[in-house]
Amino acid sequence: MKLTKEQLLGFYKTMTTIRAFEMKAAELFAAGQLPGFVHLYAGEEAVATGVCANLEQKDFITSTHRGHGHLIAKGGKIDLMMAELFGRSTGYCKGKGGSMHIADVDLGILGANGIVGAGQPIATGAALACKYKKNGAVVVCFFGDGASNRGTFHESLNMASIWRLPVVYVAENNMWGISNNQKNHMNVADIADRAGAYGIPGVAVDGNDVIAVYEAAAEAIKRARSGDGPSLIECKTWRHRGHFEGDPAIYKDPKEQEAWLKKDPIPRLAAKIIELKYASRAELDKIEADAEAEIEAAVKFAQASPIPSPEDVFTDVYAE
Amino acid sequence: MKLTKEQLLGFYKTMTTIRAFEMKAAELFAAGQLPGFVHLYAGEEAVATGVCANLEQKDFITSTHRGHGHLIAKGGKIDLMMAELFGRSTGYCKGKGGSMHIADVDLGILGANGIVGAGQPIATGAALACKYKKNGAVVVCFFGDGASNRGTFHESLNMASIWRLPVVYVAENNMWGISNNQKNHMNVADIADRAGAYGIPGVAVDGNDVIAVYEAAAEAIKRARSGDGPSLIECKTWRHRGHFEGDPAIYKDPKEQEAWLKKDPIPRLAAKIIELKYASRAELDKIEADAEAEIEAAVKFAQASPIPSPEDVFTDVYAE
Amino acid sequence: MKQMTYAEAIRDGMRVEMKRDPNVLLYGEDVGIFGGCFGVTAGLFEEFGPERVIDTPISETAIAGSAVGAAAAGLRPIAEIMFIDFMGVCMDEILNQAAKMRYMFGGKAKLPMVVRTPCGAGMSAAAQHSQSLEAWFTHIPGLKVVMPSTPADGKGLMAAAIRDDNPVIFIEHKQLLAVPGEVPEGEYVVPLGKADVKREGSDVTIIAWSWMVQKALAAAEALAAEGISAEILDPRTLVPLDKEAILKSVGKTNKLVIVHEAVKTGGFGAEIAALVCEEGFDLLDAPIKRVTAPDTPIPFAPVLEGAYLPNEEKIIKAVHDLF
Amino acid sequence: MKQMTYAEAIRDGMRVEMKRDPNVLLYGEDVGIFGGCFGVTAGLFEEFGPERVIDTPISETAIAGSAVGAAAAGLRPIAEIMFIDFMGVCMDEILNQAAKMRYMFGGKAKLPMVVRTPCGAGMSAAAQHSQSLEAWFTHIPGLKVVMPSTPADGKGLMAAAIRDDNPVIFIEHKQLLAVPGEVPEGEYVVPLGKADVKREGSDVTIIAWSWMVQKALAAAEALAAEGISAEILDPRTLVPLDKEAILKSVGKTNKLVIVHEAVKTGGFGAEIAALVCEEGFDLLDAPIKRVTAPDTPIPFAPVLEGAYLPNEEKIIKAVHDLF
Ligand SMILES: Cc1ncc(C[n+]2csc(CCOP(=O)(O)OP(=O)(O)O)c2C)c(N)n1
Ligand SMILES: Cc1ncc(C[n+]2csc(CCOP(=O)(O)OP(=O)(O)O)c2C)c(N)n1
Ligand SMILES: [Mg+2]
Ligand SMILES: [Mg+2]
Repeated sequence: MKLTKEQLLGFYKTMTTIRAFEMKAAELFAAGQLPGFVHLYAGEEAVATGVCANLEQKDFITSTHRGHGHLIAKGGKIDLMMAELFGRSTGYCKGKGGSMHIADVDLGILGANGIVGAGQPIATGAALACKYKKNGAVVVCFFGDGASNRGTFHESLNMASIWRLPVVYVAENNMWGISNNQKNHMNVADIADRAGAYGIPGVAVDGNDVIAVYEAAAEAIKRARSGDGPSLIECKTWRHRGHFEGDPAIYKDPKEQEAWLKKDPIPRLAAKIIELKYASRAELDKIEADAEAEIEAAVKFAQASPIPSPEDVFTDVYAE
Repeated sequence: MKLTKEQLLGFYKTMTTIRAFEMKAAELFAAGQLPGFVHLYAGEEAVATGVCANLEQKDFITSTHRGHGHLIAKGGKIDLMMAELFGRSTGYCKGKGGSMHIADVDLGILGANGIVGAGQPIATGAALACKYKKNGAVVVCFFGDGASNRGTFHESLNMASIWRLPVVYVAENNMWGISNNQKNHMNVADIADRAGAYGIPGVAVDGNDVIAVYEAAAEAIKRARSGDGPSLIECKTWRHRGHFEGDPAIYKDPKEQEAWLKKDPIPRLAAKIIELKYASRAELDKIEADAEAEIEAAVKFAQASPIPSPEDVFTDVYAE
Repeated sequence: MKQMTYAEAIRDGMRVEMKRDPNVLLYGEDVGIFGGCFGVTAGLFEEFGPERVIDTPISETAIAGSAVGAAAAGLRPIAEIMFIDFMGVCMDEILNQAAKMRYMFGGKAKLPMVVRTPCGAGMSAAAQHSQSLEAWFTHIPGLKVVMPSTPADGKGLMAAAIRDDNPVIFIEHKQLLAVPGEVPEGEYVVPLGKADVKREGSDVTIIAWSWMVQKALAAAEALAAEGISAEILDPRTLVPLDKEAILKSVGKTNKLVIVHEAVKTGGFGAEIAALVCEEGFDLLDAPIKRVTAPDTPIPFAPVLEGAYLPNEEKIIKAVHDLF
Repeated sequence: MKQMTYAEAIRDGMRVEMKRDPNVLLYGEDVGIFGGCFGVTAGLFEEFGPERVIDTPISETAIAGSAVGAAAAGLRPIAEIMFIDFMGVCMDEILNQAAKMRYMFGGKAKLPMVVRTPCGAGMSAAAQHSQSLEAWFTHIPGLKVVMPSTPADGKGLMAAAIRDDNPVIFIEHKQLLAVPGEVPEGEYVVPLGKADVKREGSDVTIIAWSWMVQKALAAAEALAAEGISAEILDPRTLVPLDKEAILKSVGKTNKLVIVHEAVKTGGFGAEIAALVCEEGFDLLDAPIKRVTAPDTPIPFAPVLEGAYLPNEEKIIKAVHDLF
């Protein structure tokens, strides 16, 4: 599969935007400006980016507690996301959800989710709706290696398989569920191999190579869209930071951390782009700088936004 | 593996006892003598028999809603079982449990269970206890093809695998979860293949061949007992009757039913025994007649037993 | 009006709504040709076909969770959980997804979904197939909780539940399924949140729902013979709860007995008692009595289950205690 | 006596019991070298090793279900569920297995197991990480439900929970973890089922548990300044519930305010109100007030969460309403 200049530069823009968002969130959290739990996607940008580049607006995703990257890659609005992190009433959830619950149903983003694995059946149900409505839409379900051990994984993949639902399950294997390493939480090297239990295709790819992710996702999404049912894609990656901000991640081997930092997906893509002569280093720097500027603007927007008023507690419980 | 005469005749006795118990229960249910739900094991006797023949008293099993066969095979007392079906105070559960909750913890029988799949984590935990206590005991977990789709299956097998627990998961694939055929509830031919998702051995055997079951179980139980961790055994079988008594099973293809009735595990074993000249037809008939007599005696015991008194409702909620 | 059983009426409610709105579909274990464990969905598979009446694997977590996803993506699913006892298997989906999604998203999602499930004892199905767990769902803001006691209410509340844009837990009582009654034909909607006086009275208010309405009505008959006039109030939906109707009735009778089949501690009867004690204290001239199951699991043997269940005599006794 | 935080005291309770009985072991997500999401188990892995302090996969169903099996097979497991909000994932194991096994088996099983789990809001953790779900567990006969409010109670009740032969749901409040207090050293057991008067008073009884005891004590201070003497009663265990202590205190003050952090409808406050209204009606000279969270999911933004939570002012206002 030959990717165009526009595609690769688009990936670069998305990935640097996610990175800039996350590093800013880290900084703001450390400065005590963001309440609650904040789980960052830094290091894993290639996954959301490569997958979501295959999606249209009508398609759906379900995300996780580590959701900023998915949301940005699916087209989520940076300023509304940032305002939500700050708990402002201009935020995506009017300050009611916070980082773990950002959603944009109109963009097909069925929410970050604070419950590990909960997105799996939700994605399955959204795929049932797509199939039933015959609207050509597909669903992508993101989740972690840890979530691959939840019962929801099993029930969802089985259900999607027997009903041939248009859904792609994307296991983001960053090798950790908080402090628990994959080698202690499962006895198989590749989560992708679990696809065999459901009679669906499963493939493991280098999750730090956005092109590999894009290609695997393209195939799976095409399969889903053409009515040939679900797939499982495992993307091997690494989270650069602690589980949540504030976690010093003492359980990580510093050597392994260092080795993975060298596999950072962003410089890797930059090198590829430069090699292909799609852009110069300076042009890439400009993309990064623009991303940072967009994030700065979002922070300004958030900080200038009103905080909710106490009575807002009572609204939005029920639809009329 | 060469099985002795005693072994095969022992299997025959167990299987005919189970069958006699079940046919009597069917008769009693039809006559309105047994309250509640009654799920019969007729046709599947080779599974419990072949597996449990490898177990010692200290070993544990978890059973299902279709539990009579497992309980008998693990040494459960027929009269106490029958009295429980009648809801008498001499029953295993003093009439509080009924068919779906018979247990004998002293015999390692951790209960029939009305919740499909619930035995899977319970067995896993019992195996953790066995491993921790280093008492050489193992655990066998029985469950159906339908239960293989529950999240408990996934979480339990994964946990047992990473902790190398002494447990054998026995999937009794009778091809139906109530009215839902395996081809509609899973997209793989062999449940045994799901073992690969956990890095444990999985094998599918003819569940109507008690010797095949015995041998597969022997290997898996040996593995468990020697500290080499869990296995999954799938036994392909067929329930002769409806899901529960009273179910006319209209969803079954009569031809398929007929074909399976021909594969009845009891005549098959009889033929084998006769072929090996371990016993004559008349001797086998005697075993059967003895089994039937034992069941009759159990029915008499049950019918002569007192019904519980209303105040018994309040006891046994908490241990002191 | 047509004579129908409770089961037929609920089915009719589903059928009419499925005809009315192609986005309504029904799925669960054995809801297809088997017609559901208790026959409530019988015939719907034949009528609407396998795309709209779908048998699922034994995967309650995925059933409930997928209903959330399907509803968020534009359908109006009806998911059946075969026994309310199995709701424990999918409580996370109910508690943390269905009930909270709209709020967490700042009001930007609608979840028009119904979870149908049968409750109740009385058939010697023992501790894991006989429970009444409605109180749990009332303690989860974001859900509505419906418990019809008659065929007509079953049909009309089902229609309302399907049309509602929120997740509704619709609890059918196994002992009522075969009970007949007059039911309006065609489209028929009973609004959620409106209690129904099932019998007028002036001396004592008995609040009961689901199967217990029948027990309360029987008790009221017997009490009438002794000269005690009992008003039977059926809230029909526990959430939203018709507080006005409750306070109005207690204001009239000044005495309250609450009857439910669930175990006593933490049952929804406590909520009603607390409500009346908080907002209608001056209306009361006697303690509020609760007639409920005891705090034990549900036993198997008929004699034990009989002793366990609330019944006419226990209700009468509670009323007598107030006079 | 030693100065310890609530988290340290609970840990000490576990440590002492683990030393005392080799059959006690602890497992859950990240309870090992990570020390638990809130640090409560810190150091236990180092002290007792990987056979007794075990990190699990993210599999709450298997965690709770395996605790049932381990207990039935002779261990005394302590299973940690990282947030009470995740109990929905393993409710079947709690509801249908742990709570009922003994009864269903006719009294022939013992399940000495503790499920530890943190509850509560106050850290902007939003709707899925902040709940107070104790009422559910009180509605399941066969369970005991423990909610300590002080370090000493945390230690002593933990010991009692571990020694108890029944499944115990042990609920720790996140906002209390860092709160210090005097704690007896070595073996120390606070029996389950005994309420504690946290402050004596004569004008009004305030029943509160867990974090809300602190709020109630603060309110009592302020009320004392106005001349209202509030008695603060902490039930400490909701099941078994110390009814005598409750009726005794209400008998003294004739006024009752109940404070809990859970949402109002179906909260355990309703059970206490219903109990007093049923068994202590004549003791009351005013309505029973409940100070609780509103019937909404828990919002994220600090200002919203602040508005959501019960606090000193809301308690004081409720008390004022009674005078
Ligand atoms: C059902 C459930 N169990 C536990 C948690 C606590 N928790 C939050 S994130 C997390 C680790 C998730 O690991 P993984 O799925 O690999 O995702 P990652 O954090 O690595 O992106 C855990 C245990 C939760 N939120 N939900
Ligand atoms: C969690 C749960 N879901 C559904 C049921 C209802 N139910 C009882 S048995 C059964 C079918 C079980 O099929 P399988 O596991 O194959 O066992 P079999 O009956 O064939 O022995 C179902 C759906 C249940 N008891 N528990
Ligand atoms: Mg991970
Ligand atoms: Mg089966």
